[in-house]
Amino acid sequence: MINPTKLELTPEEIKAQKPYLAWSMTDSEYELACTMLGRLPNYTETGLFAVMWSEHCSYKNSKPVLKQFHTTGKQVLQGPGEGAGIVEIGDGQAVVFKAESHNHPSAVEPYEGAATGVGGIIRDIFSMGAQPIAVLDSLRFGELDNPRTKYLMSQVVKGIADYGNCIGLPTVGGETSFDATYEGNPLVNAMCVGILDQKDMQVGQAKGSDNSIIYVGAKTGRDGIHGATFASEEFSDDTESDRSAVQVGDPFMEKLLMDACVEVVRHHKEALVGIQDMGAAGLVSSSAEMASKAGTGMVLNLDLVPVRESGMTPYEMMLSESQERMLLCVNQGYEQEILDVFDRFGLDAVKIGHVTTDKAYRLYHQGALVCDVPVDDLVSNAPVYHRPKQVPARLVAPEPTQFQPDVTDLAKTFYQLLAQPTIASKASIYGTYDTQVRTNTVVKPGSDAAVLRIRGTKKALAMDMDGNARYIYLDPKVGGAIAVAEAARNLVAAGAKPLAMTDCLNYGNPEKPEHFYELATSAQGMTEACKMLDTPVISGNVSLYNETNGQAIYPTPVVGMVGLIKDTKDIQTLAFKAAGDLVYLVGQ
Amino acid sequence: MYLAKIYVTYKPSILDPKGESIKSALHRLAYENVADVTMGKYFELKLTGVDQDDVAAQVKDICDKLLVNVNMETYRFEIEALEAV
Amino acid sequence: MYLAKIYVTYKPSILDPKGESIKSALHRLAYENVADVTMGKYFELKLTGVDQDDVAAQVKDICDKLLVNVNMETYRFEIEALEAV
Amino acid sequence: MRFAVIVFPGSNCDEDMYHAVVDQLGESAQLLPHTATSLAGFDGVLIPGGFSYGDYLRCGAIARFSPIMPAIIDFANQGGLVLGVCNGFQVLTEAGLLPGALHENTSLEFICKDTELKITNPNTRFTSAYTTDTITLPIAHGEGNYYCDPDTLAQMQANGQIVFTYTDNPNGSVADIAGITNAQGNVLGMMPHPERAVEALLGLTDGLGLFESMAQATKTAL
Ligand SMILES: Nc1ncnc2c1ncn2[C@@H]1O[C@H](COP(=O)(O)OP(=O)(O)O)[C@@H](O)[C@H]1O
Repeated sequence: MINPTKLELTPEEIKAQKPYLAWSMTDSEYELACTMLGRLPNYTETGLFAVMWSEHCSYKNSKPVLKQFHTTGKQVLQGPGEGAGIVEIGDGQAVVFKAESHNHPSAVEPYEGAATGVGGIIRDIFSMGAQPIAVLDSLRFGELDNPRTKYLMSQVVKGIADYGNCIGLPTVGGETSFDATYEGNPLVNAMCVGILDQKDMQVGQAKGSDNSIIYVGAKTGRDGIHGATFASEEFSDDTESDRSAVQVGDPFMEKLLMDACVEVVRHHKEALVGIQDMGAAGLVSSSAEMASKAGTGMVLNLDLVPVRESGMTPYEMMLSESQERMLLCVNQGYEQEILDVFDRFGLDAVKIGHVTTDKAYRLYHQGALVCDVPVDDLVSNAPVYHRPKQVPARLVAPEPTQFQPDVTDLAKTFYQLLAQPTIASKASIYGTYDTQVRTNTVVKPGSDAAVLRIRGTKKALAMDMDGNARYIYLDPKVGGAIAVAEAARNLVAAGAKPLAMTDCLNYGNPEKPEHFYELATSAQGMTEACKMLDTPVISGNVSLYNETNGQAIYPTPVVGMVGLIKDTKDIQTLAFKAAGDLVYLVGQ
Repeated sequence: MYLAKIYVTYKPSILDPKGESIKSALHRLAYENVADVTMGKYFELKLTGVDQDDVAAQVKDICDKLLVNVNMETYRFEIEALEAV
Repeated sequence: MYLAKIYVTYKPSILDPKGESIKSALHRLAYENVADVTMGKYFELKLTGVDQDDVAAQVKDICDKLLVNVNMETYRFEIEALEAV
Repeated sequence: MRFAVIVFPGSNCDEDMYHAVVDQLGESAQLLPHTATSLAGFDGVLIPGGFSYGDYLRCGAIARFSPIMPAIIDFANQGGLVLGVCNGFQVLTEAGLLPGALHENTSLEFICKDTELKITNPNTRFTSAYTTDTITLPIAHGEGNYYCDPDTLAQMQANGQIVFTYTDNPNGSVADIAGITNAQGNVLGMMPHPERAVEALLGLTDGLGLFESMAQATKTAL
C-alpha cells in the first residue's frame, strides 16, 4: 500500500506554493509557525496550525473583546474556557449550558448544518458530565417572500426538529426573526442546558503521564475538513458550489454516545480523567486542547483511528469534522472497564494514544512520525490580534430626520404588525419540535421563557434566548445591554431569578474596523448589564465573517440565559387568568 | 406519456447512517454475508414531452432543482415510453 | 460478490403523501406536465452467495423480513454479479 | 403490579414511562434492556416511544428483531398486558402483534401538540378506569398515520378493537384511529402519550386512567 502522505507537498514546496493561504492562514502566521518550530512544517503540521489558529478555534480576533466580559460570581462553578459553563443551583446540583452557532454550514446545507449544530452543542453539555435536559434555538433568516429563504427556513427547522426529536431532548424555546440583512447569511444558533451533580463535574484535560487516550463514537470520514476555517471566512456567491464541508448528523449514534458518556461519568469516576467532544477541527482540536490545558503532551497512533474511508491521510484524519465522536483520557489500567461500557452501547471505542510529560504533540502514521510540534504552539500560543476599531459611518452622521410612522388606521396597522413574520406566532416552527420528551417541561414554547422542573426537587429552571440586532445596529452599546436585559426580563416574567448567561456573537469581518467596533462596543454594553444584573457570562461562542459579497449582517449578539425558580409553585405564565383581574403596566 | 425512474444515493464520501444501521441489523439476523448496504430514494414520474430527449432534459432539471440534493447525493435515471391507454 | 438493487414503493391503494407533495411542488415550478409522482426507497446490497439463484432467494428473504413492510409496500429487485477485484 | 419498560437502542420515552407508573401510580417497574430474553416475574409490558435504531429504515422495523421480542410475543400470546406507545405502537405492528401499519403524517411534519381523543371502547383492560368518554393526551410523532386495509378495519370495528379515535384527525389515520387492541384485547398500541399526561404540574392528567385500568385488570385477574 502506498503511503498517501508521499503525494503531499514537501515542506519546501509548501513554503514556495503557499497552500496555507487557501486554508485562511496568512503568510505571517506561516512564518510564525516556522519560527516556533525552528524548521519548515510539513503538510500535516501546516494544516494543524492553520486550523488551530483559525478564529473558530483560537478566538484570535475576539479574545481581547471576550476578556472584558463579566465572568465571575459566587454562583459560577465553571466559567468560560471549558466545553460549557456551570452554575450552582443548590442541593449539590448545578446547571450546565452553552450556546453555539452553526451559521456557515447551515447556509450551505441547511438541514445537515442545523442538525449537526444541535448535535455539537449537546455533546458540549454531556462532555461536562451533565445530563442534557433541553435545547433552544435562535434563528435569523432573510425576508420570507424570498423562495430561497423559505427553503432555508424549512430545512433548518426540520434539521433541528429531526435531531432533537430523535435524540429525545425537548426543544423548548428560542426565537426567530426575519430581516433582509440575513438573506445570504442566515444565523442558526443553538443552546443546550444540562443538569449535573457537582460531584460529577468533568473537565476536558489529559493529565497523568501514560494515561490512555480513547477515541469513541462514529468513524472518521472526510466530512467537514476545514469546517473550522470555513466558519472563519466570508461567503461569496461562488461558495455555493464549494460543498466539500458537508457533515451529516446521526442522532441515533449521538443518543447512544450521550447515554454511554453519562454512565461513564457517573459510574466510572476512578477510570475517567478527562472527556471532550470532537467538534470544530475534530481530533486535533480536542486532543491538543486536552493536553495543553493539562500541561502535558500527547502521542497518537493514527493507524488506530476508526475510519470510514480508505486511504485517509493524517491531515484528513486530524481535520475531519465527522460528527458524534468523543475523546476520553482514561487512567492507565482502567481502559478495559471503559471500553466495555461503550461496547455495551454498540459503539466503537479504541485506545489511540497516551499522555506524555514533554508537552510535545506527536502523531504517527504507518510507522512514521508525521507531526512533532510543541502542543502549546498549536493552542495557547496562537497569535492574538488587537484589531483597529472605527465608529461606523452611520453612527457618526446619523440620519438627520427621525423616521415618523404615518398611522391613520390603528386597527389596520395593528393587524399588519401582527402579520409580520418576526412578530407572528412561531407555532408552525415549535409545533414540529418535541417539547415534552423527558417529561419535565412545565412551560412550553409560546410563553416568555420555557420552564423545566428538576425531577426529585421542588426547583425549576427557566431558560430563553434573546437578541434584537436592530438595536445593536442603531446603538451597539445600548443594544448590547438591551439584549441581556430582555433575556433577564423574560426569565423574571416566568418567576425565575436569572443566574448567568451564555452568548453567540454573530458579526461581520473583524478585520474591518467598523465591524470590530460593533463587536467590541456591544460587548461593553452586555458587560455593563451583566454586572448590574449579576448574570455573568459562563460560556459562549463567536461567529465572525458573517458576510455575503462584502455585505455584513447586522451585528447580532444572541443571549441565552438560565434562571432558577426555587419552588415550582412560583412559576408564572403569560396568559391572563380570569376576567376581572386587574392589569398593571410596570416601568416607564 | 413517459415513465422516468430515478435512483438517488448518497455520494460515496457522505456518511449514510441509514445504510449502516440496516447493515448491522442484517448481521444480527445472521446475514453476515452482506458486505455493504446503501439506502437511497427511488422516484417514478409520469410525464409528457415532445420526445425521449426532451423528457430526459426535463427530468435532469427536476432532479437538480428539486428531487436531489446535489451537495450530498448523486442520481441516475431511465426513461421509457408508456403506451397510450 | 453480487449487487442487489431493490426498489420499494407503496401499494397503489395507499396514499403517498411525499409523492403528492412533490407533485404539487413540481406543478408550482411549472412542470404541469408531470402527471404522477411516486416516491419510494432504493437499496443497494452487496452480498455473497453460491450463485445468482441463491442470492435471489436471500434477497427475497431479506426484503420480506426486514426491508419491506408487506402490509403497505411492494418491491422488486435485480441482481448482478460483481467482478472480483 | 410489576411492569417491564423495554429499552431499545434509541428509545427515549423509557424513563418517562417508568416515572409515570412508579412515581405517579406507585406501581413497580423495571427498565429492561432489549437484550433481555425473559419476562418472568412481570405482569405487564410497556414499550415506550422514541426512535429505536434511529427509525432509519421504517419506524420499529429493526427493533422487532431485538432479543427481547420473542419473549414479548409469548407474553402477549399468553394473554399478558402489553402497551406500546408511539414508537412502541410501531414496533407492535411491525412485529405482527397488532394489525396494520403506521406511515408518515399527511402533513409530512412532526406534530407535537395536545389532542382530544374519544374513548371508543371503554370496556377494555386499558380503558375501564375512565369515567369520561373524551380525554386529552399529547401526541409527538412524524409517522403516526395509521393504515389498514378495509377488511381489517371492518373486523376491528366489529370486534371493538378500536379504542381511541382523534376528534380532530391530526395525521391522516384511517378512521381517525389513535389506538387499537388485538382481537384478544390484551395488546394496545396507541400514538398519543399517556405517560406524558400524569402530573398536574405538567398540564394534563388524562393518562393516569390508562395505567390505572391496566393495574386494576391485573389485580382482578390475579
Ligand atoms: N426557533 C424557535 N424555537 C423554539 N421556540 C421558538 C422559536 N422561535 C420562537 N419560539 C418561541 O415562541 C415564543 C414567542 O417567541 P418570540 O416571538 O421571540 O417572543 P417574544 O418576542 O414575545 O419574547 C417563545 O415562547 C419562544 O420560545
